[in-house]
Amino acid sequence: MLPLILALVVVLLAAAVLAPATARSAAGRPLVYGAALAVTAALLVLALKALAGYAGEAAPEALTLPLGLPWLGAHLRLDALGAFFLAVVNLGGAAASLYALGYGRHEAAPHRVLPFFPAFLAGMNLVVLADDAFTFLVAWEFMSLASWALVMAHHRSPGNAHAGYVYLVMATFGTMALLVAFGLMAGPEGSYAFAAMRQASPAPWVAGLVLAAALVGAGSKAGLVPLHAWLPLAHPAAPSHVSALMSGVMTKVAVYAFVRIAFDLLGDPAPWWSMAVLALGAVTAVMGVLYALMQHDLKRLLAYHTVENIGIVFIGLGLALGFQAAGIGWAAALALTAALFHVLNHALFKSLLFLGAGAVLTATGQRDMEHLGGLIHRMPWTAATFLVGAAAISALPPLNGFVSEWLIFQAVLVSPQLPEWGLRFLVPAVGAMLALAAALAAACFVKAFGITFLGRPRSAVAEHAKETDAASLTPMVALAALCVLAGVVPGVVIDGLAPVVTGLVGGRLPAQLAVPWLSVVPVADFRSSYNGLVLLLFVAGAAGLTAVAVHRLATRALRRAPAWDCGFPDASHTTQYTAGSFAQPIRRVFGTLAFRAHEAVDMPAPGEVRAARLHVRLRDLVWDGLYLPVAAAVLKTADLLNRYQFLTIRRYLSVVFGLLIVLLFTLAVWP
Amino acid sequence: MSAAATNALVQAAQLVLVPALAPLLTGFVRKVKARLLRRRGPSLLQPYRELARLLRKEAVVAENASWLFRAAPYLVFTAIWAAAALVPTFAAGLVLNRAADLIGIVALLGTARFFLALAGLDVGTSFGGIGASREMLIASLAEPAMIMLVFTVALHAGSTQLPWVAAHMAGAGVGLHVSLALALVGLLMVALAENARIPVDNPATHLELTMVHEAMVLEYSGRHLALIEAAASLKLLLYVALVACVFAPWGMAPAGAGAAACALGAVAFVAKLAGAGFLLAVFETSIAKMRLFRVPDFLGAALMLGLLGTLLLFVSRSL
Amino acid sequence: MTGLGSQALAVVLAVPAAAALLLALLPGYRAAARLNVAACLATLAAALCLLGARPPAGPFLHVDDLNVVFIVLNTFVGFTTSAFSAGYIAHELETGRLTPTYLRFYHAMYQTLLFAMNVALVANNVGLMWVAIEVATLTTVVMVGIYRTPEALEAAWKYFILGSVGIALALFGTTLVYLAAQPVVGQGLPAMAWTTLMTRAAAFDPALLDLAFVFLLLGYGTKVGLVPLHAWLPDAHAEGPTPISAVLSGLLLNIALYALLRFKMLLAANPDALAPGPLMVGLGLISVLFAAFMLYRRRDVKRMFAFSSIEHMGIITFAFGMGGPLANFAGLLHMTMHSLTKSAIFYGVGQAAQAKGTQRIADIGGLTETHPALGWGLVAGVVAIAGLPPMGIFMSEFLLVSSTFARAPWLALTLVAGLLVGFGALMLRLHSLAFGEPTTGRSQGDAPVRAGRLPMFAHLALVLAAGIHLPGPLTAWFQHIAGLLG
Amino acid sequence: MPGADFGMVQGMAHDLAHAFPGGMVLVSFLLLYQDRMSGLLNAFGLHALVLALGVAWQAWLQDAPHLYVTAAIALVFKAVAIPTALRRIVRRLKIERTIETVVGIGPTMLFGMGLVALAIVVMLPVTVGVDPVAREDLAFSLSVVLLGLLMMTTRRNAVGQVVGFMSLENGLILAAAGAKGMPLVVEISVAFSVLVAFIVIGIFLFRIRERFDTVDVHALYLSRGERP
Repeated sequence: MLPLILALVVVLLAAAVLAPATARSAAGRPLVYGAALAVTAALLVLALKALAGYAGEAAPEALTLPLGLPWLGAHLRLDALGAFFLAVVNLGGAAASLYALGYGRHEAAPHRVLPFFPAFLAGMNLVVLADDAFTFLVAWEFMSLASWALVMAHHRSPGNAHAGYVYLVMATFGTMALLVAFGLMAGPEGSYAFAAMRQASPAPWVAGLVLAAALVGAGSKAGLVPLHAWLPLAHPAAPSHVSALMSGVMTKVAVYAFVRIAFDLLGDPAPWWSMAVLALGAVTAVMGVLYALMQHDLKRLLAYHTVENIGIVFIGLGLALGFQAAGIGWAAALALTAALFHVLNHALFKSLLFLGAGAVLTATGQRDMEHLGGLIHRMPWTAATFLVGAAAISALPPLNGFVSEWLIFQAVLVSPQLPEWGLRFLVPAVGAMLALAAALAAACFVKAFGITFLGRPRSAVAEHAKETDAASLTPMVALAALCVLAGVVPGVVIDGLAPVVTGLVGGRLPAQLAVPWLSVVPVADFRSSYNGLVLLLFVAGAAGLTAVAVHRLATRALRRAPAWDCGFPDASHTTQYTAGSFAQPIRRVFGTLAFRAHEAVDMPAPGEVRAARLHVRLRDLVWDGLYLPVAAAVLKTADLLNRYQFLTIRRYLSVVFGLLIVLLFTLAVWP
Repeated sequence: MSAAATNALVQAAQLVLVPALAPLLTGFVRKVKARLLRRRGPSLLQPYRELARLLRKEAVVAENASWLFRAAPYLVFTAIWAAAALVPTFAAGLVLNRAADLIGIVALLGTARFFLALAGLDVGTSFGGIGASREMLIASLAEPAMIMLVFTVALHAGSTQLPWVAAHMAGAGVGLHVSLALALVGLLMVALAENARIPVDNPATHLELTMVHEAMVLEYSGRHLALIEAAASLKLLLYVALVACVFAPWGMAPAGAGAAACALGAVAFVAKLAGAGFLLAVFETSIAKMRLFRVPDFLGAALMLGLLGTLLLFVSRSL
Repeated sequence: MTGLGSQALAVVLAVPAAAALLLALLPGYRAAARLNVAACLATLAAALCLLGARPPAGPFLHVDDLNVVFIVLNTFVGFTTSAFSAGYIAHELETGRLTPTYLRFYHAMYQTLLFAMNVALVANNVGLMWVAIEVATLTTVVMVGIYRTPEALEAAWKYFILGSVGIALALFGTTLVYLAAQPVVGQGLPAMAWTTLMTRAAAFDPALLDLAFVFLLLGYGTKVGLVPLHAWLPDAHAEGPTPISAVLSGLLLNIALYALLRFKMLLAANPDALAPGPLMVGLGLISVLFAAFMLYRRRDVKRMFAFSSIEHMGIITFAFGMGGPLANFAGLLHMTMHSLTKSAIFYGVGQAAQAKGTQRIADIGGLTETHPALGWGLVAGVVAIAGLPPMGIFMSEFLLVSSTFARAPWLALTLVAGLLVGFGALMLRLHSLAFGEPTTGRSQGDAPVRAGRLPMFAHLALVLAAGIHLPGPLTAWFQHIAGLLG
Repeated sequence: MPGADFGMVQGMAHDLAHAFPGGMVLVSFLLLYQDRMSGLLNAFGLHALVLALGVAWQAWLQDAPHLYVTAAIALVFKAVAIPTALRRIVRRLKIERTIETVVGIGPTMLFGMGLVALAIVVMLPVTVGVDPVAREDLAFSLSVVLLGLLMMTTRRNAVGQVVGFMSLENGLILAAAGAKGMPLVVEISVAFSVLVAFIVIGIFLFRIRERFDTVDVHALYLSRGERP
């Protein structure tokens, strides 16, 4: 199967190479995106097939190509973990490609998008397949480069150029960190093949360094706080279908990198690893959602939610590490399943949401929620699918987002069995932060959906928006359906993940499809269980019945009238709540702590005829405290050294002379 | 009669009983409050009458309201109904208790709130906005607190399934635990916030700037409003049932018990409701509503109680 | 077979020499440019023959695994550069920056330079190599000053003086090496021939070798452009004609480094000699860090890439200083990849500067909009030079950093920090060069001829190919040399 | 080697072989001491002369005829041609007759002493393998080289620096000649003469009056916008 997969990836690369030729012609878009769609769909099928095979204890496939390092070759391998992420990658890829068939029509600079889109997909696929450090890093950085080029597609706007720059530098920083990790694992004689690394058992401190490096490397790509700074800049800057890929899929590839290193290559974890990962994950989750609440740019808000969800995933991974260190296999399996499940879920609903945002963007040309509103009337389908996505990401039953977070909570509840006191105390606190993040996410998406799609239009463009084309809608509907499906019959996903989890932590969850009524029973019957199907049927059925009953037995009379609004209805759309005003209470509560938020009201004196203004200043503490100082230090050093460039020749000669004398002297006094 | 069948029956009974009793509880609380204020107050059945009246009235909907606005009341009501149907009231054996554990119940309430808040934003009035944004603020603090309390209880009982929790609590093994006491206090605080009671919110006020829940549903009328009112009282009953089930599971009929036990359980439950309603009324009349931005401190305290509860639990466990 | 080899070697040396004389006499720049290209092509062909057939080592000339690679590289880049310069020069004439008389001189000097570099590479004699490198330096000095603007003259003069001192120090080192060899090998030519030196090195007086290496490192290090001996390099690159900048960065630095390598091999072959590693590692690291920071304040595009050359020379020196099969392999690979990539970048930069009529980075903007092929080519080049995959430099940096980490984490961390700092600067400038609002620039004359673009893409294609798949023989040669380098 | 009374010749040979390099070091100090242009050029002529003698002596000692060529070059080119050329340049370009030094003569001399000491300390232990003549020869030539560099870095005038460079390079030739049987010495000395010629011509062509960097570097970078 692996050769076939490779062939498909090569097709993607070929499409990337041929794209520039067709990019400017009308045929270019359908050709490239059509090819991408076909390939990713095929890859998705193959990946699922492989995953099913591994459930049947099939051995992982591997092969070596005469590429890359001459004496090593390019090792490729497809195991359960790889297959799962391959499926995630190509699911998102297929959705984005299909969407782009329609969305691409509005692209201003197709020649800057078409060549890099398939390359990006190919890069992500290769990362998941790579089985030696060199191939992995090549694929990894290739992925970064392609996505950077896509971010720079609309390079005219200065914001994007800055975004691209920060992104590329951070990406390379991450690559370097991964390089460090691999270098430490490979040892001086450079055994770069993953197989060799699995065999090697590094010293504890080396392993610790590797984990730290992996956390930095993968985290900077996934968007862990404080390495997230590039993400909310870069993801929105790209065309929407690319944003969907970057947020929904590429961050997952980063998660894959961490899982591969921490669980597969690195051997037995130490307890403090899980503390580090847990703490980072929790901080990331809460900070991410708080950042998101402060945004009124729709796509940036979504990007910050990616940060939040990555935090949730890492909480799951941290728990898994902790349980594995304590040797509680089944609990580790539970936590890891939860994390991977959330990976899939986030890929589903974040892609969906970004596609929706793209639809809004094409329909109105607006990303700023303050200029949107009332779109539910103009774009019913987009609104409906976006609503599903919003409910899913807010972890509301019976949708998929809830299931994974519920599983993580179940894992948190196992914490008393952990031996370390530190972890015992940390885990419940992390659970609280997770709950806080989930609740805030709900608030944030009430804002996102309510301000964008509900209420009255806040601008002419929003008033005359048109529903997007079918090609764009199809993937959104499909993703929404998948969100519901994964929430209603989570057993399928959990059982599908079983081989992956077994391969990594030894244990696995009990087979869920055997449980009556498709309930989910992660640990034991008496402990906890959940059944999304029943909830869905009950709520839907009961709601329908109630509606029918009320309409029948009571009245169905309905009168349309102006809004009541306590008797003071105002026609002007400016009287509505805005995104900013919606977030104001939360800003008041959390903002001072998280953003040094500062509000100043500029109230005109009585009799003065000008609008009162509310100025809000938010500082990004991470940016101020970490990135700006580093940049300043670098520039200062540059200025300092720059003086050396303006000496006279005689002084340069003196430098040479001095160096010579120093060397001779050392040689003279050398023992 | 097989256990499954009895469970099904019990479940059915509960499905009917819960919405039926909810308005009564609300009426009872109002009555007691009026009494405490030396008023005669409306009759216990007044809430039923109001519901009936609203149901018969025609619904007036703003011109620009979307389908969401009209669908929300049904969703909210049924979501809360489902949640309430899953909390053992008079008997533990519920056939549906597999569907959602304690966390699931909390999340169901979250779903209801989510759609209600959206509905508040739908018409695009300032009051709807105020209500929605404040509601979400309170929720974003109340939910984590609730989850922490759930943790305390669940870690204690080794389960998040309410019947098991109830059984564990009723069992002999449970002494008087500090952590449980903390959990109880915290749960009561969250319950007050979630049900928009004094001191967090005032169900009776229409002074715009102080109201939260009422502002959110300001645009509703007729049958929609009826459903929302019903849902509100249902929610109150749910929390009472929850507290009762976890901290006072006495008299509750165990799974698969006979009719007599169920009847006894029902009586016990009604008694619990009455007691809770009375306490609530006394509390509400004896305390003033707090400013909105004091609410975070209030709920933060609840959250801290929950966290403290879990940690103390570890300590006591390890001793 | 060897007969063919010796003939090829003869051609490699004779053709440039003859061409130099011819071009000095030949008027008319079109014919001259064609002849220039043709001569380079012939040399390249002969060099390629050398790959197959090695001549026997003579007293003065020899070809072995190490220098054969560099001969081919040298002649190849020389050829592509001549092709590029044909177009470049035409434009310079139109804009009147150069006159036909100067052009005649230019072409003659170009061939002389190639000749000198080839001699330096194939020289089997320490003294001969020294002379050749000096000649090469002098020719480049003249070429740098060819525009005769005050800046150009000042740059040439700086280069000349610092270079001469370097040459002097190198000569002293060479004498010391001879003195070390003489008691063992005996007087006369054998005591200066690489072939004999390498075989007998073990018996030399180690202390004398150490002393010699100090002088050689300073002498040839000046040519390599190691900080703090680099002062001449940025100006020389910035002020000369772009083809010369390309040859300087791509080839001359390599030649000097090649000389250093030879001597390092000598020391490596002697067990008691103090390992030159720490010295080279130190200078290399200093160069990387210094150049990385210097990149930030550059406003002249050619000067910026000159500093990037310093950075890469530092990386290579660091690699050889670290030693060990992996690091040495990385160093050799990096040398090759860097000269290909950097010359390609200079081709691109030269055309960009001509297209926009300025070398100020601020005035060159949005190239991907105005000149898509050129712009994207430049992007690819900078991406390659910044060490991003799938280009070849990534492979060497990967090997270097990862192998260093297992041995000396702190050194590796410092190196990585330097690389990142440099990367930041390069990308900052790349964004303003290739993207953003296109600038019209102060373009006088028409856009540069298209043919000039071919060499750039040829080089980039090679670098890409090497990054994806390294041909077997090359790997074998490098591994062999890496072993010898110790 | 021809000659009957081997020992005496041997001894005298050694003495002379010491004498010339030692003399060069002395003359280098003399160069450092000069503060007037004319005196400097004369002193340099002397320097080259001593070099020529030394090389010639080495030629006789090693009976290596090609070294006579080197000696001749040194004599004709360095001792006569270059100084006269420089004198004419000084007159033509009206270069001021005093030599501007960076640090005073005294400290320079002291530093020079230190350099000589360093050279000897570095050289002598190193070259045990080599025969004694070459040893001393090397030690002296290294000091000459270092003194030449010192001169280049402490003189502000172009001419002063050129003279420093040429004295440095004399030291190199001395070392090369001292290395027994070293080939290519002639070629090397020729190459160096070319180099020196270039420098002198450069001074003349580019009208570099006072310093190498007479072109105001500061203004120049401003014009390139390189100066921050």
